[in-house]
Amino acid sequence: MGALLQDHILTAVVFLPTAGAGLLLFFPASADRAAKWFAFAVSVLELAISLPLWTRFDATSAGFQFTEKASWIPSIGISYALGIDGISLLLILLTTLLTPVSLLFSVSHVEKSARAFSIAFLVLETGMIGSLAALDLALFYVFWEVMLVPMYFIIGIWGGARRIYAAMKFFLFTMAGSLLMFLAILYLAARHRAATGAWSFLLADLVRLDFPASTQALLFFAFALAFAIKVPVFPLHTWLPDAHTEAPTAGSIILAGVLLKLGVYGYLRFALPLFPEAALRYAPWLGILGIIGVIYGAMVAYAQKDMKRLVAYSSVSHLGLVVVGIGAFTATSLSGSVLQMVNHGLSTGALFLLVGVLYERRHTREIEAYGGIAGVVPVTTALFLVATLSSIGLPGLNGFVGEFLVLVGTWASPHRWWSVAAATGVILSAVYMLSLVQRVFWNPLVHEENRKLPEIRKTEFVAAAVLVALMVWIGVRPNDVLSRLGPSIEAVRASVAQRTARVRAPRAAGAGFTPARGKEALVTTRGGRPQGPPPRHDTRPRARLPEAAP
Amino acid sequence: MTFLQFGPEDLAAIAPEIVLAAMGGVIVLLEAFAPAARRWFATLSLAAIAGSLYFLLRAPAGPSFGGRYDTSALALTAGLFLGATAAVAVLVAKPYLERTGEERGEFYALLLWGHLGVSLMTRGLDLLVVFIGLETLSLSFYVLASFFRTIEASSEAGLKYFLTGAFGSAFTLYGIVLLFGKSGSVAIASLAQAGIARDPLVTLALLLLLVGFGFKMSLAPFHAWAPDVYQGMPTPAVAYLSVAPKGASLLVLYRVLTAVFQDGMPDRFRAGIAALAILSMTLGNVVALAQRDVKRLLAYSGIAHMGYVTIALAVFGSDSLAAVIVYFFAYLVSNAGAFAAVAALYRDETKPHPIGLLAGEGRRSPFRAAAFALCLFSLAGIPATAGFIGKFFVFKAAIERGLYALAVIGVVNSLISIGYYLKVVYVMYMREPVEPEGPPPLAVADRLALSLCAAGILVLGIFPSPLWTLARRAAETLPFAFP
Amino acid sequence: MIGGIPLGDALLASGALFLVGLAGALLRRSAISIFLSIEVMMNAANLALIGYGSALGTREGQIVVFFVIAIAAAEASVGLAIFVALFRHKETIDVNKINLLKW
Amino acid sequence: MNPALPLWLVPALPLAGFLACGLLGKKLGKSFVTAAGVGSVGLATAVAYARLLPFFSGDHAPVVERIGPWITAGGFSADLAMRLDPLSALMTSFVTFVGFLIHVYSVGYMRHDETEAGYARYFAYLNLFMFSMLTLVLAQNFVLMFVGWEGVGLCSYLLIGHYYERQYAADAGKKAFVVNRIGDFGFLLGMFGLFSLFDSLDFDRVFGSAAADPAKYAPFLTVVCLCLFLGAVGKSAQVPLYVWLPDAMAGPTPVSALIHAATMVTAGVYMVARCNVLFRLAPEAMGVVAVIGAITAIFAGIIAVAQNDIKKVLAYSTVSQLGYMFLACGVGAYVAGMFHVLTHAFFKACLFLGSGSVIHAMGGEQDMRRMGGLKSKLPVTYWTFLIATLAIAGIPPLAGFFSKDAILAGVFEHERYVLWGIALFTAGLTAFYMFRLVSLTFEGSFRGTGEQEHHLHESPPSMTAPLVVLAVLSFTGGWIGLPRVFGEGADRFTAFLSPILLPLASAEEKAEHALSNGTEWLLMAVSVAAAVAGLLLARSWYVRRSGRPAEAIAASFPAAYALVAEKFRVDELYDALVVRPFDWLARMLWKVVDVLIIDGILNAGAFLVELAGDLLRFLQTGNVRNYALTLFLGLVGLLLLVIGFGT
Repeated sequence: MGALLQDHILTAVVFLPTAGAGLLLFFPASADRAAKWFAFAVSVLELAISLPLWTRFDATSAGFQFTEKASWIPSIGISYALGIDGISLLLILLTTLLTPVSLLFSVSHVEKSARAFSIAFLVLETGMIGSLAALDLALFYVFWEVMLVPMYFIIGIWGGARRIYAAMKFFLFTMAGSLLMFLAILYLAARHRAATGAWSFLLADLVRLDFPASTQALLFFAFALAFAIKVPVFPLHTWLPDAHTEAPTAGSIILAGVLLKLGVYGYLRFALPLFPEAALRYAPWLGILGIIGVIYGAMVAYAQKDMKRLVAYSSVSHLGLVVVGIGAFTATSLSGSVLQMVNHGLSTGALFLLVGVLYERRHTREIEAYGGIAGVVPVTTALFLVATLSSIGLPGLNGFVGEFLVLVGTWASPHRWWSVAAATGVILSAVYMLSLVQRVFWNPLVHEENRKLPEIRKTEFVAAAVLVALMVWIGVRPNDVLSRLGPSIEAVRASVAQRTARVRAPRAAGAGFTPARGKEALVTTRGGRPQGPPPRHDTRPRARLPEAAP
Repeated sequence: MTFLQFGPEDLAAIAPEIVLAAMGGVIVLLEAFAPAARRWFATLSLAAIAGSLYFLLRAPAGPSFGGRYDTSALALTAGLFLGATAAVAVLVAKPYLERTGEERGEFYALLLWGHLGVSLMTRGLDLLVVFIGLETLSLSFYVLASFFRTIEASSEAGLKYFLTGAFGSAFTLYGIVLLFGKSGSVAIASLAQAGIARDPLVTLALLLLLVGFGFKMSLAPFHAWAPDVYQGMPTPAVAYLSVAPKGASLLVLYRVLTAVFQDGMPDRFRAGIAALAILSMTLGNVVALAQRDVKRLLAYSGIAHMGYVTIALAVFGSDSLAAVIVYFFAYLVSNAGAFAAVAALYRDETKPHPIGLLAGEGRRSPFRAAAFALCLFSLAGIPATAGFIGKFFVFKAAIERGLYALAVIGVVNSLISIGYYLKVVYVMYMREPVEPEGPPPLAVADRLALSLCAAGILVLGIFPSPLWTLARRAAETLPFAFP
Repeated sequence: MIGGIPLGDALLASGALFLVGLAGALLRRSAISIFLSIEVMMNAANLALIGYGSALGTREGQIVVFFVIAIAAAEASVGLAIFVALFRHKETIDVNKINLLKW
Repeated sequence: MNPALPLWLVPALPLAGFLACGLLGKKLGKSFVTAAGVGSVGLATAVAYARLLPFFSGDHAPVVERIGPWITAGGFSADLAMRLDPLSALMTSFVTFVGFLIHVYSVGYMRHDETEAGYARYFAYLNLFMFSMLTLVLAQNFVLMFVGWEGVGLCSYLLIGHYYERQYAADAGKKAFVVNRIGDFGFLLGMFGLFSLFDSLDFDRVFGSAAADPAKYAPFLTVVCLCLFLGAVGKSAQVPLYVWLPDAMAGPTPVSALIHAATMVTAGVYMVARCNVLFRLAPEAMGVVAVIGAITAIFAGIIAVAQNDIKKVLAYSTVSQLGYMFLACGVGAYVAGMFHVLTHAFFKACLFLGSGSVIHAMGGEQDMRRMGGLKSKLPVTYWTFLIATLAIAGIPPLAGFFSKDAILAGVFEHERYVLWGIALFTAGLTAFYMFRLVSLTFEGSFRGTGEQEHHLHESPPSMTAPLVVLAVLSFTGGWIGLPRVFGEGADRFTAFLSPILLPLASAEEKAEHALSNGTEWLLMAVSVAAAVAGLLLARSWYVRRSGRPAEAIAASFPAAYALVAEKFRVDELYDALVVRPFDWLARMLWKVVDVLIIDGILNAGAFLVELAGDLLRFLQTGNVRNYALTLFLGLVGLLLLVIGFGT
């Protein structure tokens, strides 16, 4: 058994929740409380068995680890291939962490058919982890879509007033994106067959394919659309505020904490390596959309009157920054983006959780219904404050590290002005988050009913405190995380670099850059649009290229 | 002149159908002389279906009746498909008829005979046999459609099905005749003649067949009968009619077209089929959005699905035939399951089946609702369900053949379809019950049927490999001169 | 050749017959006449079968015809039964008046 | 150096205090909070001086203590490392000391009128501030400095909003943070620029390589320095970002003394001085610094004249004095600037604490028009306040005189005569409004209500003691930096601090041309004259003629007076130019772009599909003849398609 777990730890991590859900089916529908606690126990066990991934992860290797491979539909080369690198490791752990947190919160707040809720949640966890661990595109797609169904139910059954609309919107948006990706995957496999005579959906095989620019562009768009909707990138973001706002607290935590990240993850894991030239040709658009997201999301968030909606739009802003980092595509900005995904998961997760705490007591999300409650619920206030500070990137907390790395990394890319534009988010985030804090916790206490607002419960407190602790930890010791990230990031860049080498090489040489500059140039000259860095950029002294790929 | 030769191996080959015919007769006689035996009819029918499958498995390899009757892996696979459908229909029928107080032997008998007809269609290598099968099926189901004599809607369904059906058969027949005229024989194999494909009359004949069998598939624009008939017909019969004959018809088309188009399907013809596919997908899905009656909704969903699977006919090739087979198995578990759920969820058969009536079933009758939802998700093609696998192989075939436009239209359509599938789910799970009196108590047979379908959906959805291998083996029995 | 009638003429006649039946089926309003028109279409097919059969010198044609006639008879019986059943409800078999199931 | 007492202990101790007060304070009560809050800072001070004294006496060689790597990603890396050099030593010395005094003072000030929770919160934040400030000054690289930089901003935000249930306090706190964030935006960009230039944000590497090869970097440094300076402008409340500081007075008075007078607001000056190498390579940037400083100095000075809230006057005076410091840095007189930072810390802290003691005595009253004649009631407060006032006014031989004189001399020395004139005028102005304040508050007769008068009392020793100490320092603090005219080596301060002015490899910097003694004497005389003039004018107007001349002037130029009294309506301006447009745009983006356009398009698409369905379903007429017809038409269409295809 132990040995088995050793070899198939990923399989165990992926399917343990579903197994738990299966057991839940045998619970009597009346045993709600038991079901909730059981689900929580399962998710904690899940967290426990996922920790070895962190401890046994070899931070020095760039390759995929804990890999497993078995053929699934051999005749057409679909295989059950799992494996993780630093990027997926972080997001998987984020998932296994946020799930128990959400379930712990729900223990005291989900009444209506809690058994079904728990089942949906555990299945959802399998879907998320599966798509983070899958190395076969067909397998990935299956997990990717499987996530939708439980989330649809979670929003639609346990959600707020406009939950039906929100659930439908969520489902259709995501589906709309992924269907074209589905065709693109089939096309890739077909091309692989045409090229090698053998079917395969393995990422490792498909990355070897080469396409003419136009084809590559189409395929890239098919993938990018799916991921952009999930992220979400402006202007495809409008499903998010509705879904996040109407979902039950636990659902919002997972939505913001994990589901959004899958968009970025998919882009990093699949779109980039598969279509490097197209990806880098259109990277500028990505960056610009990201910047729009940062500013637009922040401003719209500022205009909100509903706490959850505000936090939801703040996600648009934060993910925008992540996208900028991806678009800039320097090692630093990429590390920053991935770290920022984790940070956003923690901070926004905590924010949604605490908003949920208030909501469960007053049953309104209207900001106006609160105000001046800091004295009534000091602990909640303190936790909310920390989460806010983390979310606006206060140094010493996790948010800052990610934000800073993204920006400094972007600055090192040829798209220097992105970094300037995106840095305005530093100001804007303070504007909307602090005004939220002020309007909810500070200011005169006008609504008498708030005087008797009950303080946060133990379960809720534990759930939130865990997140806060992690915020501090990552803020103080970011290298624990970054060290596991580095090689994987470099691997992504390296794969892109060597696959686009022939496009770049002549230009880099011809332009007579220093080797370092050449590598920098990689970021833009790819895709045939030679866009040398600005002149002062060239004369810029560079002892060594910070982003040099090994 | 080898038409009437008849030997023991021929008897063994036809034994499966004989069993069905005989059991139908037995049931009718029992109905007439020993009505007390009624409660055994369902069991007897299942036995007959099992028996015919048994004989089908035992059937000697190699052509029988001088190569006019198929015993190949293809026939076997088709037999499995049909048998499973019939079994589900019978399981659903028992409690259904008990509830409606119409448990009469004719129903089972006609079901078995219809089943017999369909299997003749799938096994006939001779257009006459196919036509006879087609008519046997039609005649039985004309009657089944108007089974509820007391309900006007039922009789009307019967009339409509009868008139349109007869109309369609006329086209089919004329097509057969023309082919006979060109090939000199009604044996499908005899169509495999050089140059025959370019004969305009043959093209006309093929189009006539396309119309006739497209009608049976309820493929737009030959679909108009389906919604009305499904609505008026007893639900268990629909569960069969909406699945089995469609598969059989497409199989027949495949047989004929493979024989005629020795060196690939000409583009003009492919264009025609593609047009049917697009029309069927789009019309079916768009109109389904506007339906208020579950059975009509499923009828339009069926029309749309025939559109998807017709893509595979347009692709035309061994792999795409395999894809068709996989698709139909998936469609069997999903669609028959859906109708089984409908049968189990509605109490009053004299009224229509508005979706709104399902409100709150998610909590009131969790098992049925869950099974129904699963079927719907499968029909919508959500991964890890059989429906996804079906779509997967069809679209894969299309992409391989380079029919990208068809594939894109297909996925856009499946996006639209989610609209109405989710509408049903939402009514069941996210609305409070409207009428105090819930659905009828859940019968064992219903539970069994639903569990089988649900299990089928998940198993096929997660472990499709064996089915695909089987389908490949079956498909290879058709003489494709090209990949 | 059917007793001196060339195949072409036979086919022509059959085609004409088919179209006549088709027209009837599309234009008549009484279920019975529609069904009769359909029978005409089938008989057109029979005519063509005979023609082809004799032209090709095979008996298959005629054999098929027998089956078709039998099937047509069966259809007629079923059809008439259905008409009666419906007539009990509506006192008419004018298909324009039979549209309970629609949309 | 003393390995037993690592530098990181200095910020770590207040951090511990913060955790203790924050987590346990509410439970364990006020005495625990007092012990933990004040004790931790006291310890920190002790540790700091244990390190500082040997350093002062030693050779002032910079000490860098690396704790370990902090952020390492891609090509970027930043360490956790502390730096002890003359500059940070200077800052640490008075931050810890003044900070400690103010903690002591706070005990007396906050103890009574605060709940357990509020008291604990207050000290927790105050300790957190000490931690951040010490991190800021001791940091060895820009990133770590930024940690402190934003940390102090946070604490200022929290402490301004200490009375969070008062709308204006909450507003002021938010305003402070947001405006500071605008500055931090610049700071960040500056850091990015530096990193792309030097591939490091470590002070030694950045300044070292800059000094080593100025020609190479000079072209890019102007922009970088301006970005950094934007950060300083925000943090040190310079024009145009000074608006938050006056509002910050909403916080408890000790906070104003510590954060908004003595320490945090000087962080900007410290940062500029820290980066002097870079600034010296960017003359344009330095020009900007000088001009902004001068403008701020006089602008805030003028506003201060017309304020009646005792703390507001001090606030604007702080802004003005900070402008002075930047002026000094701008003209290259970094040492003078830092000198003024030091002395200003003493007397401005003293002034604020004094005003706190007054407000305490007046039961929260802050309007000087309701005070007067407190001299007799609050003797200690009065005398300490007076000393501090003389110091800020620049009356020799008090601290302020020397630092201010050093600045004026520096400006004159670099031939920036206009700026010098402005500075001189500001000096006089300072003396004037400060003595206006003293006169209105302490001289004359009491103008408050009866029961206010009844409550008047001198503050407890825990409050007066710090006052006395600070008064002494305001008196003597300047003697460490006597001008050269008092003999060679008299200016020990310059000698101590000069190592921070790294020599630049390129000779482009012109050598220190010293002023002749005569000129220097003259300058002193002039500045003293200006100060005395302002002083006398104020006394004659407000003591002898109890403010009538002022009223007369106000009456004769109502518009001008109103403008000044209303602080030139800058807040209103910003509100109209920035805040309201921002609100409008935000709402617009939400309601129009998000809801109307994007969702509108999507919903319209969905609606059209549904509509199509609703229309098409009527094709299903229910009449079987139409079904047959469609079947036939389908056949025809198929025929046409198949036959027509290709042809």
